Amino acid sequence: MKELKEQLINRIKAHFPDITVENNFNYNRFDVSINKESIHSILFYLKDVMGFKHLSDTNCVDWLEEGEFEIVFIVWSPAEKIKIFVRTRIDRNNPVLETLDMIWPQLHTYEREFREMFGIQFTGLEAPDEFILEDWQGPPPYRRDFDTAAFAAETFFERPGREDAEDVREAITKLTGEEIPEFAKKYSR
Amino acid sequence: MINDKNSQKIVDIIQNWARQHSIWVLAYGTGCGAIELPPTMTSRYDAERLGVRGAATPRQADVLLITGYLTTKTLKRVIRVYEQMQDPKYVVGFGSCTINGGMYYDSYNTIKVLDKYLPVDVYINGCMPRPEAVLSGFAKLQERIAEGRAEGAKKYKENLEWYRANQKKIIPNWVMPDYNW
Amino acid sequence: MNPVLNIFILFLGGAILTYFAGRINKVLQSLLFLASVLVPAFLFYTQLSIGQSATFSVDGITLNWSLNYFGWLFSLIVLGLGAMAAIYAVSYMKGKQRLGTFYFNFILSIMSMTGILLSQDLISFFIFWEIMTWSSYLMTIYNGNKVQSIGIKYFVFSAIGAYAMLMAIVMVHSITGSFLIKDLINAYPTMQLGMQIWIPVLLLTGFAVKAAMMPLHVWAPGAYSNSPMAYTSVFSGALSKMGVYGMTIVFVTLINKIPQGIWFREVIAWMGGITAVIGTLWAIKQDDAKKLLAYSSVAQLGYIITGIAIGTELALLAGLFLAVMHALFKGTLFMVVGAVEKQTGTTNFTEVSGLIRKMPWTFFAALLSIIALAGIPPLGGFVGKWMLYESLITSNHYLLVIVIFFSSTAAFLYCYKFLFGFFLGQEEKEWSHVKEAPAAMVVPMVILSLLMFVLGTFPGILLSPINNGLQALGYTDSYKNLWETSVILNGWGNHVVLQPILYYIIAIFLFFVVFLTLKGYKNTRYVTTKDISSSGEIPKEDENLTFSENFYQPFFRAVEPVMRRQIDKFYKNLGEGLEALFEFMRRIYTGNGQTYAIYVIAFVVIMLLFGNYLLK
Amino acid sequence: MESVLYNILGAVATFLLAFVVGMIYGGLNRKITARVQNRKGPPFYQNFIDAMKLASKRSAIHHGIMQHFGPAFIMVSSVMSLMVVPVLTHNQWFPNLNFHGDLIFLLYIMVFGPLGMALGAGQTGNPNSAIGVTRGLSLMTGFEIPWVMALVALMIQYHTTSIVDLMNVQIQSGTWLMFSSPFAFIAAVMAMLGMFRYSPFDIVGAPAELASGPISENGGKYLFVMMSAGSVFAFVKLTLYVDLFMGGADNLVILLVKTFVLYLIPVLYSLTTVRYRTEHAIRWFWGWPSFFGLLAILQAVFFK
Amino acid sequence: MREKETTLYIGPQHPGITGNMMVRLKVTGDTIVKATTEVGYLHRAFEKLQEQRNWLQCFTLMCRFCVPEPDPAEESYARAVELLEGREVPERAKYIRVLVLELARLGAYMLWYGGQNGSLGLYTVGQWSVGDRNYILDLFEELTGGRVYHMYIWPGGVRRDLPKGFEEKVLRTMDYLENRLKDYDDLMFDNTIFQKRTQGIGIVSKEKAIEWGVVGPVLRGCGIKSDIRIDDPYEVYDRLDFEVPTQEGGDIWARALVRRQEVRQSIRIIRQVIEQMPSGEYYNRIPNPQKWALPKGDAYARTESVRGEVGMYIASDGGTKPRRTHFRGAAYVHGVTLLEKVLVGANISDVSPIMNSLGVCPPEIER
Repeated sequence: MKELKEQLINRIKAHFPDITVENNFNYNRFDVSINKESIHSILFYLKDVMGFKHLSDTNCVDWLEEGEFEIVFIVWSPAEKIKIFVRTRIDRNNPVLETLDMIWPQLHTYEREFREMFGIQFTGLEAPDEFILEDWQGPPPYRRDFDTAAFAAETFFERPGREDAEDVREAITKLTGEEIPEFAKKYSR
Repeated sequence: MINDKNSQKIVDIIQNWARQHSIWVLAYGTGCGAIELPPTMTSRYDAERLGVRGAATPRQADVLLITGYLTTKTLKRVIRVYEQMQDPKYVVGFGSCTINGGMYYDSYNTIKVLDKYLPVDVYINGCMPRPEAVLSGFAKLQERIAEGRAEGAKKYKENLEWYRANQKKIIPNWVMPDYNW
Repeated sequence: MNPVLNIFILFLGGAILTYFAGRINKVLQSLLFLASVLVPAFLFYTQLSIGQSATFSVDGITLNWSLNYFGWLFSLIVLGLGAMAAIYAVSYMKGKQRLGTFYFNFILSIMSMTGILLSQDLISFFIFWEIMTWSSYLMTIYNGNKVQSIGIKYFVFSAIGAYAMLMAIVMVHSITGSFLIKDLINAYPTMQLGMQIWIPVLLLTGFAVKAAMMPLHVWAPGAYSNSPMAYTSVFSGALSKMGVYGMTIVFVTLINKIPQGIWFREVIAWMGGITAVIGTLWAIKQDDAKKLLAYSSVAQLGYIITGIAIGTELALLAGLFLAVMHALFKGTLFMVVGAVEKQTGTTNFTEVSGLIRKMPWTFFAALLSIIALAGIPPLGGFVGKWMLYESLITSNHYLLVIVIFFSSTAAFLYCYKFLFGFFLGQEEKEWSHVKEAPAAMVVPMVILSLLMFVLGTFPGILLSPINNGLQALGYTDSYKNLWETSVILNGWGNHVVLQPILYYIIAIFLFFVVFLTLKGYKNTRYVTTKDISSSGEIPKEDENLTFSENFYQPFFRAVEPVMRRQIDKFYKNLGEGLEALFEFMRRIYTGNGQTYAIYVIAFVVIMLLFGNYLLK
Repeated sequence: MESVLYNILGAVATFLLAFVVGMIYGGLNRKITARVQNRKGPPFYQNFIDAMKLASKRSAIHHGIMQHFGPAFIMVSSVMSLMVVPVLTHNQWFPNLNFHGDLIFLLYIMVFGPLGMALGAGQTGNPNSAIGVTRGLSLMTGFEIPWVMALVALMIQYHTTSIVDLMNVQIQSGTWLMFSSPFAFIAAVMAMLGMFRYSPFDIVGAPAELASGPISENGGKYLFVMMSAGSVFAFVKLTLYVDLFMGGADNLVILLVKTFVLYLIPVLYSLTTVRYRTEHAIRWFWGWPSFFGLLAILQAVFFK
Repeated sequence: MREKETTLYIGPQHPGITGNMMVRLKVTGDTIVKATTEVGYLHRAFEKLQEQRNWLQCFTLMCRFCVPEPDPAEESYARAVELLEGREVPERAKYIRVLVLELARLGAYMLWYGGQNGSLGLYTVGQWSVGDRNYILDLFEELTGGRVYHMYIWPGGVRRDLPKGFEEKVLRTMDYLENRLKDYDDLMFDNTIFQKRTQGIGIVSKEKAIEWGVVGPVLRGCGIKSDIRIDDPYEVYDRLDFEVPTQEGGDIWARALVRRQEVRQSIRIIRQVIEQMPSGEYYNRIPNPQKWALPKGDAYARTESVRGEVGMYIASDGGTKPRRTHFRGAAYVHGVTLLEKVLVGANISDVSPIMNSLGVCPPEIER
């Protein structure tokens, strides 16, 4: 498998010399990092020339500290049985990328989601603004600087918990006189 | 001669008996709890023997089952559907998520306490509630109907403003026709 | 002076006066128009008695006008519907151009139809027939240039019919030496076989064109839908009945008298049945109300023709009863379409919906007419259809009854489409300004629909004049007194009292309606059509929730493999052929009067030569 | 005067009988279905409870006058056809308005209700209702053909258009028409599958496709009236078949046995089949059932 | 001006929809001109919530991704964590995982029998199969304590060892189910109306299937032999003997036939697993979850579910909580891209059968 991976990496490198390759995995995977300008051409190349027909998954990771979004395309070749992680990074403050849905139609859906959840603008993406959320007014929720717990506490009602630490079964016994069943006794405090 | 009050009482008892034994559940799987409804309706548990059966549209349904967590987007539809149902109508909260948010207590998109938005008649707890729990929930609802205590719709009508304020708080774009009876 | 002549003079004078009155005052013109339709109609029923006649002799040709019971029966259609349509027309035509032409032709049509009913000789019959054709032709092209080809289609078919008729008249004259219908009837059984066949065939061709029988119906949808609706209700309601009138006379007095007539009867009856099926299928397909009604007229005339062609007593009664009912409901329905067109500006089902709360009276009229059309008791259409089925079954037309029944079941489809398309469905904002039609339009519609209700519940009222009319044609009726209590005779000799049944329906209906209204309305609540259970979703503003396009797609998917051979191949080829013919005709018809004249003369010469050949 | 009163009382009794029997048959249908599906199922009187509950709903909405009257139309149609169909042979307690030609009358009065309901469904403005109605009307053009063929065959064979006459024929000859005119019976039973609208012909209110079709917007009292009318209508259809093909019934027990056996045909067939699409259903009716109808007519014409 | 086509909503409140989602149809007649999937009714923001929880707490959320068949998500997560950390899994745990996965697959297929037949109006088979599914859920209950949510396959192995006598119970259940399957087939596949309703409906062509990224039984229904259990084998699938059924045609019928075969293959796998089950540890213990940090990096593990490929992507920044997790459900492609395209030109009555046949599971799409 190692030779096969080397062979594939060399083929990619021949076309895209400026990529960074990470190949220290002991299973059928290697990573390719590329700048955002070449992402279209490498994906086209992988799909049409090298037979990586299947787009397994696409991800966006918010690296807040580094001020960048990392977009990962996981492509799979049914013939070689290898998956490649193609990574690219875009600026977090100006997240713009050209749409990729002409390569795989399902990327259309992914891009709509990223636009909504991370605020990444895909130029040329023709779709309604709303995909999953409706009437959302806050910041894109999947960004790491959005605090969901605080938002939820502020927006939604909360049912108050019990203030005492009394055992429920004992409380029931006290109220109704119902016996604690035998099997439940061992859980009582 | 029977006086009006007594005859009304008898009529109420008969009507409540009918309502109790004929519960048509709206076919709306709002959350993951809907997965335990097919087993509830099929051979081992067979809810139909209690008079529980599905109804396709809100106009015909008696019970709105909120099967689990409610996202804000679904809440809007649920309110719409609830208001289209015919009085008397009942809401059954299904699963922990409807009671206190369950495991999505910190999610920005799910409500935590259902009875602030809709009048809940019966809660069924558990994640997820087993078919036995669902049946016991229905049994509890039947009990309440028979006693004439399942009057969520009346409560909703009386406290409409309060419910509306709560609903509008999380649904900013309110385009629904008004509840006008 | 002779009252017969009076009526014609009043009609003609009224027409001319109305035409010119438009230059003085529009209101005066409308009043004159109304007067010149209503006054002669009034005189017709008050001054004329049965048997009253007027005779002229010009150059040895005798023109004989007289009223008999059969003509009187059809005069009910012509003058009754004509009067209603006239009242409607005044309001409908308000604000339109070339009112003079419209009114003139309208009155002329009524006059010519009255004339046809009074004519007892073939010459005056033919003259009035031509006046009728021309006036209706001018109405067809009333709406402007784009309908020229439709007008020409109508004109050509009418011309074919007219010349066929003319040739028959020439043949009759050459044999009997007289133009009187009476003489023809008397001489017919003794004619040679060729004449016995050709005279009815040629006459029937002429009548079948007006009655829009397949395959001569091609003109009808276009002409019906392109005339002004106020006229179309007369066009489809009364004018097409002139074909039925003629056909009835031909069948009863000529064909039934010879033993070979059975072949005629079978062929024409089947043609009527096929006309009904094809007309119905095409009507279901239409998205435009006018077209739908036009094809439906074709289909309904199919039933009537079948009934008349079968020729048993019950069948004739059924055919004539249906003819009167058709005049009523189709007249009303075209008026309904006119009202909708006037108020909304469109007659397309895909564009307009939910008018029921805006135009309740129009809907009421449409509902009653549609129930009558569909043949659902207790309205009139049922009695007619019931008699038709009885007569078909008892006269051993087993397959024809299936055909007719299929067409009448399929008719429910377009009936529902008509009501749904205009009045039901979503109430759109776009049509929120629509108001009920003016009273002058609503009143005739409602009167006609109530009339349908009355005739449906008390069919005896109509059956006795029909019976009288048939007697006038020579039918001997031994059950005369039974008609008064609306007892219908089944072909196997069973006596039926239908009227109480219809009472029962009305009683039960009222009981439940009143019960539900009193009991149920209290706790119910009206909601708008936007508040529907659309799967919990809230429809957006621009989304169309009315189902109106391709309304019966599954039905046509089912019909397609069954009917493709029969309809598409034959009908389409025929249609294409005819279209090509008209294209060719249009080349000939350059719009130059001389070419028309040449064409007409050539046609006459050919016909005469052909007729000459036949006479030898 | 006395006879009028007698007749009215009899009509009410007939109506009550039809209502009760129709409702119980509906409940038994649910019970049988449940048993086939390995379930206990609801009690046989479940439909009464459902009806009572629907009737006691406190509110009901309508979208206008046609929707308000839609259920009334169905009720009128059901009751009217019930009045025409003889329930028992020669029983004064169940009078009927029998007359010559009532078979044709029935064909039309049976359509009256569905068409009225279709108007009500149309007024709701719900697209599901309208689509359901178009499907229902299209389906009607399907099953009416074999049904009419069967009826025409009976009419021409026995020279009558009256139900009572046909019953008398069977009483006199001692053979049921289902044996003497087997093809007509087969065609009619096949048409009955469509009339009952159970699977595979439940295309009008197919839940997975159109929610519940024309009755999508009807709830509470309206649904109650519709349900009652439907039950009466089911009884009418079954009784008509018994009258026409199975020799009628002398007393109630025989009537119930015969109708129930007949009712089992659509019920059991429905349990094993997938729903047709509209065009498939129409085409099916124009296929074998119509062929049997044609055979029935041929039999009636040539082997009288 | 209103649109020409009628708008029809299938869902969210509709008996024919496979969960809480909506398909907006534009129809003319009963032919669909345009279909738009709308999702988001079930969006709970799992991926956001998992960033707030530590690596073990995340595991409890996993089974909630898709309710009909929750185990592939657990499996994917466990394996992704193991890949990232390099943690070994005991042999017995691997076999138990396969057993659980296949049982879950069987359960989901039983539910599919119900859904597919319910959408076509054949409720009898649905009632039978959903009733029989309870026997599988009973097994799960005994093994894991939960009927639907198992929370059983976790990083390092499985949560609990097999109870005593469990293997025999599984085998008995399999015998029972195998007998029942014959009854289902009699009613379903031998039914001419079923064939009429499914053949030639909802066609996905071979080329389009590859282009659109279709996976699982839908792809196998187009005649392409593709199964992650074979292509990218995990756990002990490479040691088991089973077949991957394929069918030509790409319509509902072909997919139904594929699934019919797969149920039998699942039973076959379960029998083999029980036979080969080794003894030993079932769990490679993880450190204190509060302090359990994973190395920086990312990993992606995928599993074959009834709907096709599901996968879990995790990215770690070296802390005790994930930087990002992402669940790739098969329905993400099937429910949006594919459904919208397949529905164009279809009949209204085929919407629900097509959705059931494509295996659209909305919680996978919006998570």
